[in-house]
Amino acid sequence: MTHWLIAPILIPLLGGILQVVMGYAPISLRRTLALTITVISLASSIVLLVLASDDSYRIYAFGNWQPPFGIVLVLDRLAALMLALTGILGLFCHIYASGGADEGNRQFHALFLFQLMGLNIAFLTGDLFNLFVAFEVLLIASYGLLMHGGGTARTVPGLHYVALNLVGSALFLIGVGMIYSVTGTLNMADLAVKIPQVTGNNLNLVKAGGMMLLVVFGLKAAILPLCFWLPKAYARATAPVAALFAVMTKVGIYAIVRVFLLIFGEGAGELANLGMDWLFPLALITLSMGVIGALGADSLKTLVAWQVIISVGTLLAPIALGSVAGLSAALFYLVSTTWTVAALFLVSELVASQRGLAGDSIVTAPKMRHQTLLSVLFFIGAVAAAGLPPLSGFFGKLLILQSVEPGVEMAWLWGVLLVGSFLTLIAYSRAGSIVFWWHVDGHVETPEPINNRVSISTGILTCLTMLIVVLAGPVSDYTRATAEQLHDNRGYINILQTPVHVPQNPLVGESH
Amino acid sequence: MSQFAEYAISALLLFGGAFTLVGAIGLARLPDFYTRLHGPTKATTVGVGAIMLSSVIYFSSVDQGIDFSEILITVFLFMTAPVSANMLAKAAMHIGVKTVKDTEGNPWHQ
Amino acid sequence: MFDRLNFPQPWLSWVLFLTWQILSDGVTGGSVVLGLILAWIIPQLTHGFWPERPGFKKPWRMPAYILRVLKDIVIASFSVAWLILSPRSPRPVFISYPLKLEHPLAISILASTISLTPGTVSADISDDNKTLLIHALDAASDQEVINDIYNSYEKPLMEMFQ
Amino acid sequence: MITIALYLTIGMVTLAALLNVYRLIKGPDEPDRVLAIDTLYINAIALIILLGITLGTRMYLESALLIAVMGFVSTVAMAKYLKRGSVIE
Amino acid sequence: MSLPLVVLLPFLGAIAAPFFAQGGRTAIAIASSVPALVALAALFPHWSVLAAGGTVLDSYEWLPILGLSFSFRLDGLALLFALLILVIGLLVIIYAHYYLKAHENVAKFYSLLLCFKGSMLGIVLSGNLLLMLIFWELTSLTSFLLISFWTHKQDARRGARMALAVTGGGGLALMAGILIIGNIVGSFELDDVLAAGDQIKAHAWYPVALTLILLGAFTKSAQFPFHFWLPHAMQAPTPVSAYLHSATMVKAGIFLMARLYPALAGTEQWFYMVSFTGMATLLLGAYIAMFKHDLKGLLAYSTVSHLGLITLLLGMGTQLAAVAAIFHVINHATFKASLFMAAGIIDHETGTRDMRRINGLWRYMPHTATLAMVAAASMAGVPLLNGFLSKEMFFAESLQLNLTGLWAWVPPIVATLAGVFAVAYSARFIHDVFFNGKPVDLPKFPPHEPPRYMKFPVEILVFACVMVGVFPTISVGPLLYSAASATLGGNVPDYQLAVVHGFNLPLLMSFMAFLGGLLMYSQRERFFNFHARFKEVDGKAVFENLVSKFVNQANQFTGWLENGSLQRYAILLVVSVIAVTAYPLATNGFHIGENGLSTIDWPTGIAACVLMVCALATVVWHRERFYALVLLSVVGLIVALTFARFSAPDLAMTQLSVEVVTIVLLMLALYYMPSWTPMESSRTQRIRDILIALAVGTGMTVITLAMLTQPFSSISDFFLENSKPGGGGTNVVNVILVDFRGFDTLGEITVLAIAALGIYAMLKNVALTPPPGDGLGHAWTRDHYPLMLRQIARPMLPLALMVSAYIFLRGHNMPGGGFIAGLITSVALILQYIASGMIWTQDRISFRYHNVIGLGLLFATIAGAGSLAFGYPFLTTAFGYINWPVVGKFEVASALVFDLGVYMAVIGATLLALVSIGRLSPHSAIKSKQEGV
Amino acid sequence: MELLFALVIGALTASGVYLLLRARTFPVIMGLTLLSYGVNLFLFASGRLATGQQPVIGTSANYTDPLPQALVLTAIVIGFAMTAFLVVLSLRNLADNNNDHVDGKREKAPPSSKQEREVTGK
Ligand code: NA
Ligand code: NA
Repeated sequence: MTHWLIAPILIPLLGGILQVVMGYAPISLRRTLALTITVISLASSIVLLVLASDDSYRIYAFGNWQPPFGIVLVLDRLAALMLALTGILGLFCHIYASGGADEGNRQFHALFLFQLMGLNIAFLTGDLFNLFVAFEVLLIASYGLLMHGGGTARTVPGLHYVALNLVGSALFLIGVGMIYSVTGTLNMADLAVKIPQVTGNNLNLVKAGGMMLLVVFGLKAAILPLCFWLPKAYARATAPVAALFAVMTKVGIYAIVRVFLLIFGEGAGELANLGMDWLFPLALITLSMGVIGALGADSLKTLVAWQVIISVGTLLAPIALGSVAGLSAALFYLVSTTWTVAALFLVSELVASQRGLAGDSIVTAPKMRHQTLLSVLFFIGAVAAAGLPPLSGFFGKLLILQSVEPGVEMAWLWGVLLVGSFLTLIAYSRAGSIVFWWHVDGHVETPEPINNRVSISTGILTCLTMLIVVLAGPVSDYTRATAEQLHDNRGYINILQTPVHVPQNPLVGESH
Repeated sequence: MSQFAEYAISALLLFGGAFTLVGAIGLARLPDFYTRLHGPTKATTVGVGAIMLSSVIYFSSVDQGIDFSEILITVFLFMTAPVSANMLAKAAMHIGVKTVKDTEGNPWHQ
Repeated sequence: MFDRLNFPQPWLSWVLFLTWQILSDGVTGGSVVLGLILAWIIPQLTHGFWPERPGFKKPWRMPAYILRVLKDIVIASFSVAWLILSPRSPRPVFISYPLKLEHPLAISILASTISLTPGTVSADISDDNKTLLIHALDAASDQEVINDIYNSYEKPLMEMFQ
Repeated sequence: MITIALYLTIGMVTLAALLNVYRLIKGPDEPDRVLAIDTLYINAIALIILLGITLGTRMYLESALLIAVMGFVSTVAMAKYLKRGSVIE
Repeated sequence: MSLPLVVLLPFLGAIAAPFFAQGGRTAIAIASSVPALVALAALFPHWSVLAAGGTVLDSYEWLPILGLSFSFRLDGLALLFALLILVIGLLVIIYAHYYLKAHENVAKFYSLLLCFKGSMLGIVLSGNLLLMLIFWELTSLTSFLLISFWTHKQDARRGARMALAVTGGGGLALMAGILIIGNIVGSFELDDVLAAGDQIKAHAWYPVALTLILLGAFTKSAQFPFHFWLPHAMQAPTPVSAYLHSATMVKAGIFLMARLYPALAGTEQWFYMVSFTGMATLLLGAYIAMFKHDLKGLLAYSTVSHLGLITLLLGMGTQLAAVAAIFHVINHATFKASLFMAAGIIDHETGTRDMRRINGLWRYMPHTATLAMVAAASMAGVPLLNGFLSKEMFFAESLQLNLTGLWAWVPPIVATLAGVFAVAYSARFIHDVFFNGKPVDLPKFPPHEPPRYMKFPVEILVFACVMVGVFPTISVGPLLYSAASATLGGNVPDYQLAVVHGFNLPLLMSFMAFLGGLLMYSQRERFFNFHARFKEVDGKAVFENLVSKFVNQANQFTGWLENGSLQRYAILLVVSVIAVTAYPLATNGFHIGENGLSTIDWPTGIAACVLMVCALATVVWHRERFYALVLLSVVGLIVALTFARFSAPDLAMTQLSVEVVTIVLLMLALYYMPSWTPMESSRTQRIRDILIALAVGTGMTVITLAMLTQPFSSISDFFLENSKPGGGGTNVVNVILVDFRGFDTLGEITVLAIAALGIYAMLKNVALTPPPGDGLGHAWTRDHYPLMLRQIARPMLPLALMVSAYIFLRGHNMPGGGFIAGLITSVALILQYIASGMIWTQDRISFRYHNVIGLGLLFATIAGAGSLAFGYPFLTTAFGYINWPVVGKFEVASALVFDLGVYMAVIGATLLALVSIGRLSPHSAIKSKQEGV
Repeated sequence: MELLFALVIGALTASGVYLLLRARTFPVIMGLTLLSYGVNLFLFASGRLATGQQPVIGTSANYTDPLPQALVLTAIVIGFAMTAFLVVLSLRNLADNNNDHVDGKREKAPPSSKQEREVTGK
């Protein structure tokens, strides 16, 4: 058992604790420490990525209790991919934030690190209830981050976000309760073993429980009709926070992939492919709604927030169809879209910072400073987001289109995705040309100069899309192997057989 | 269990139950807030105290050891009940709840 | 916080020690040791929260007082029960009781006693701690109640505290 | 005998609780309601103790202790809210 | 390696160009020429292979899963287009050097131009259809940026967006088509696709694929009905128009059709779709060109028309027609590029492009006029110029179509008619600009010849027109043959490139077109008047209106759905749950499991009834907030009793303590809020909500009933067995919390900690005005801290700490534990705050709650991490029994340290949260100001 | 007993959902609290109902399932943290927007009490 598995959790946890305790230390010191922690955490995620690429499953049994009894972390390709994705995203968001957005309250870095911790737990855990706990950790941190910074605009969306997620948590618990009440276990591998054996009236109980989980994950992923909390909440959050949130919907998608493929996958007997017939049409409707929202957006951040929803629909449609190729394509797209959307949030914030009262609204305003840099970054982001070549979004969409087997689903997916891309293109070109090209005479703002941390982190995050293009081969190989690994859940189930030490204690004294 | 213990327990239980009930009847029946305040502060507290005592005796007579934890709770209740009553009376005076007509004297103006 | 190795509030330590023994599963070596530790450490932590000294002059009179109050409580209960259950409607009265006690703790104890005993509830204490407002459930006259309280409770308390 | 007494007592306490709820709903003023819930807390202590005797276990004693503490604090807080609005100030 | 180099060099040049900008305009122009020169040099050695009918292939793996490779392929067709792109590109650079004004962003211009050039080369040299698609869309993007180069012009921005929408959208169709082709063939490699023509054409999906691919081609090549974007793209600087909109980008669609000719052409569908589209475009473009007063507008529509001509030729499906098409690609590129450049010169020198103002320029710039006139003559199809040759071939082919009956007349008539228009607008270009009286009101007057070398590119191109026109075989013969061979897959028909093929029907058609055209031009006023009857539609405005309409409707639709109401979102969520679970639950019905029902004892029954009544009462009286709060706390109390009743002492205690803290918290908040909620929802709304609530309630009842009555076994036997021997405690729930599932607990206290930190942060600098009195009109009472309460609060703290210690220490073996202990301590401290106030209490607390939280988390983490030192996983507990004199045997367990962490975290978090709210109260605020706290 | 328990959970969730759908923060918070009571009881019930079988080794002959109890304990704590956050967020909302609506409306502040309502005749 390698202790590396716990690194991406423990490191941010300790870093967060340190931040809590040193609340009154100078901000530069806290910044440096927090960034160091993020870097180390990312490094550990990379180690896990390397470890996972040998196609084996690694488990970490907390408290030395053998699964299914104790909580285990399970490292497979998917988990490692999500960790690395989040780690990289987190690092650049964090650097951006350290350019000044972290000021205002002393809790920012603690919340940020706890957020990373929650995300990392969610990706690693092999226990259904622990997944709930992970969700709560990342949610509560996200609430805090969402409310970070001044202004009154984010309160109402924040309220909606929190309240709905509270309902979501309640549903999660009900779902877990229903599943536990039939199977008597919480370990995901064990559930994968027990669910196919469910019979009779219990089937409906598990089915309803599973569907409830799907709704919960759907809420996190922002599937229609559960997506309306997102645009305003994201659009009004501080940029690095909104950028980090780009991965939050992906947690919902991750959970759907993890839980439904493993537990309600093809081998789940009567419960096989539970909910997927709901998911596919919903994904397409989500995609369409996202496009309509993007088209009607009145500010850059709102546009990007709807882009988040577009990508959710785009991701879930092939996942719902259940093929290895589709899943692989979705994972490829997921990497691309997460970073791209995050970068666009950062760019939008920079634009807003240069335009005074006009902010990031899609209206004409006097010329802004740093026009060239910002417009280039926005252009790159928009091209990647709209799925135009030569950037990574294009490859993701191409892979998704190609993954569908001929049939009715193909017609729908192709139609919606292509028309959606076309309208997204119009939305971005409209927004970009109004904001960057169309100037009215007037007072040119003289904002604070953009500092290096901010511009460099935005620049790199934006250009990661190019890196994906260059490494398209290896990345797609990895996602392909991930999809294959996910589709054969025997490997995951085998973790139950991992010879963990006998449940005993290093220091057991006499037992009474 | 000794016969005496059994009698004592039963008696205490019935006493306690009866007083708890009387306190509640008072709360339900008495005409204004201030009169209702009397029931719980005294009768109910005493009633619960008796039930606690019966519990002490019960467990002492079935188990080997003696455990007075219930007494602690009772003491606590006796200590706090007047304070609760005081606070509630102050709140009632603040709000100016109605008193029965033939009440002599007046609550203070808060 | 642990600037002293002594017991800042010895009587509190005693109470705590005894409480611990009651809570513990029988008095054992372990419970005594732990009780001592807690009896020392907790007052250290909390003595700031109890700034006034209790001001007992004759604390040994307390048990007798408590016993008397207990007796009164039981009797009081019966009379209140009777009042509650009887069809006659009670004649409540608000009484302003002139306090002679000065120590806040003593006043509190008196007020509590009044609340626990026959037909009276301490409704309020005046801002200057000179007057106690008592609500009597069924009283013939103010003065009777005042005298009764003074003789039964305030006087013994004054002896204890002054 | 104890069993019968126990059942009778439980019955009386339950009835008492019902009467408290009656007062709680009837009011008419907020202090009445708080008084009712305060009494309900004390009844709950009695019920817990009686449950313990019925089951022959002391496992629930601490729950009773907690109800006493929490009931008190809750009553005090509510009373303070009624007269000061601000519970902690 | 040379082929990828050819494509990539311009991109490298684009990156490098801005660095040369400092060296001045000449430096950057020279630097920008380098890639093309190198590319030409790199292509030259391959000629021998191509001339022999071979192909050159250079392939690297890229995204094998997708079938995308970095593969480049050079054959005759590719070479022809590559040469056009490179050579005309070079000329455009020279031209642009003189064209652009000093203040303009030259670096950006050349960078974009080079990017475009690279993309264009990519299209023609791609050996993989997906790779080609990438470059295809890149040309859309780069041309978008080039058209909008003058971003301050509204027309430029709009034209660019329209061009992007049309060509980018077409690209998406092309993408779909290519994917289908790849699906049919099983490969995207061009070699494979070209070899699989029969397979493709026989496939059921061929019509779909063909339609999609043609959509791509037609949009790019401005074919009817997608032609409208091209004239508006003329808002670009003229070098861009000359390059993109005559020679290269618009030819990409043509190239695509030629490229895939072996794979797709030769079917009826191809014939009808391509030739009719071409015909329509040919006529329409030629007709409109006639009436354009804008020089570039005329050229643009003429381009549309010529693109239609080439498309028509390709659509005819005969081999000779294909050859003619390719020949005309060359010819059109040369004369149209030179014409655009000439138009740019005129614009440059006169300051306008309006032919109604530009007259008689022959007097002012004879040299330019000569060049323009030759090129225009070529456009009109005057003999001895290259335009004539391919047009003759076109006329000839139009006569060869095997259409039945009267239909056979259509192509030649259309061709001749188009020829008439072509002659007419060419005549107009010559006569109306260089003769026709005197200039009217020119912004720059008098115009004169442009700088010497600005004319150089035009000269070259015009020279080429003449050379090809006079010596077709020598000048373009081999290249054309090679390209035609590549297009047709090696089956090149016999054809002759002669200046005159004798007197035949095509020549007659040319003659008629010539006469007709001149006649038409001479009668132009009538035609203008006729045309003026039709209202001119501004495509940009239409497009712009369409987009704004779309945007507005999308905005309204979104706003209507996303109306900012939590009620709406919550209903959606709840109804979703009902929807997805209704079916499984309905199947189950009111199901009672095998275990059946157990009897109800009536105290429990009554308690349950009270709970339900109070829950419903909370709903009924929710508008009187305090009352509802009291009812709510009754519910909480009975829930706690329920836990106790059903064997969960730990839960009962936790529920009780949490409940109180929650109620206090709610009251703290309620202080600032209205104490009363007005009736806001309508009757319908309430009925709807009641129905939803009932559905949820029924569902939960059914689920619970089914669940509770089903037999069950769980992993918990393991916990019961191992709790004592493995976890060292007899309270299994506690052992689960601190050991078996200690990680959950760590997460849980982290949540608590974060919540408190978040609350603290959220309330910093928040100003809330508390009401001066309760809602009933009473001012608040004076006494903040009543005497009796203060007196009882004093002993409560030590006693509560004692009880906490007790609950804490026994937790591992008996109901209790760090969490409950923490809450007891917290509640005792809260009592101090209530009784004695913020300031008094805070003065006596010498630590920051932040630090308590931090330490708590740290303890828990360290307790967990301790085992790492012994090689055991995180959170592995250790315990042992120690026998000391006097004290006796007692247990030491690392889990206790963990629980201590929990204890501290709970205290810190609870108090930080409550105190943060308490701090808002004006009393503490004023006091803390006075006392400097 | 099972039916009774089921009805209790049904009543709690139904009340919770109804309040969740109200237009102001405070009822919503109360609704969520009621909902979480129902959910906690439900999760607790997934280990089935048992009388006097508290999972403390040595205090009983049989033990009820301890795991759901541990889960509910975690859920209670997390629920508390979340509720507290929501409460404070609604305070912040009150401070920022000067009303406690969550239904997207922003009309004039409502009468804050019964009495005021009576006075203004609303
Ligand atoms: Na003219
Ligand atoms: Na209020």
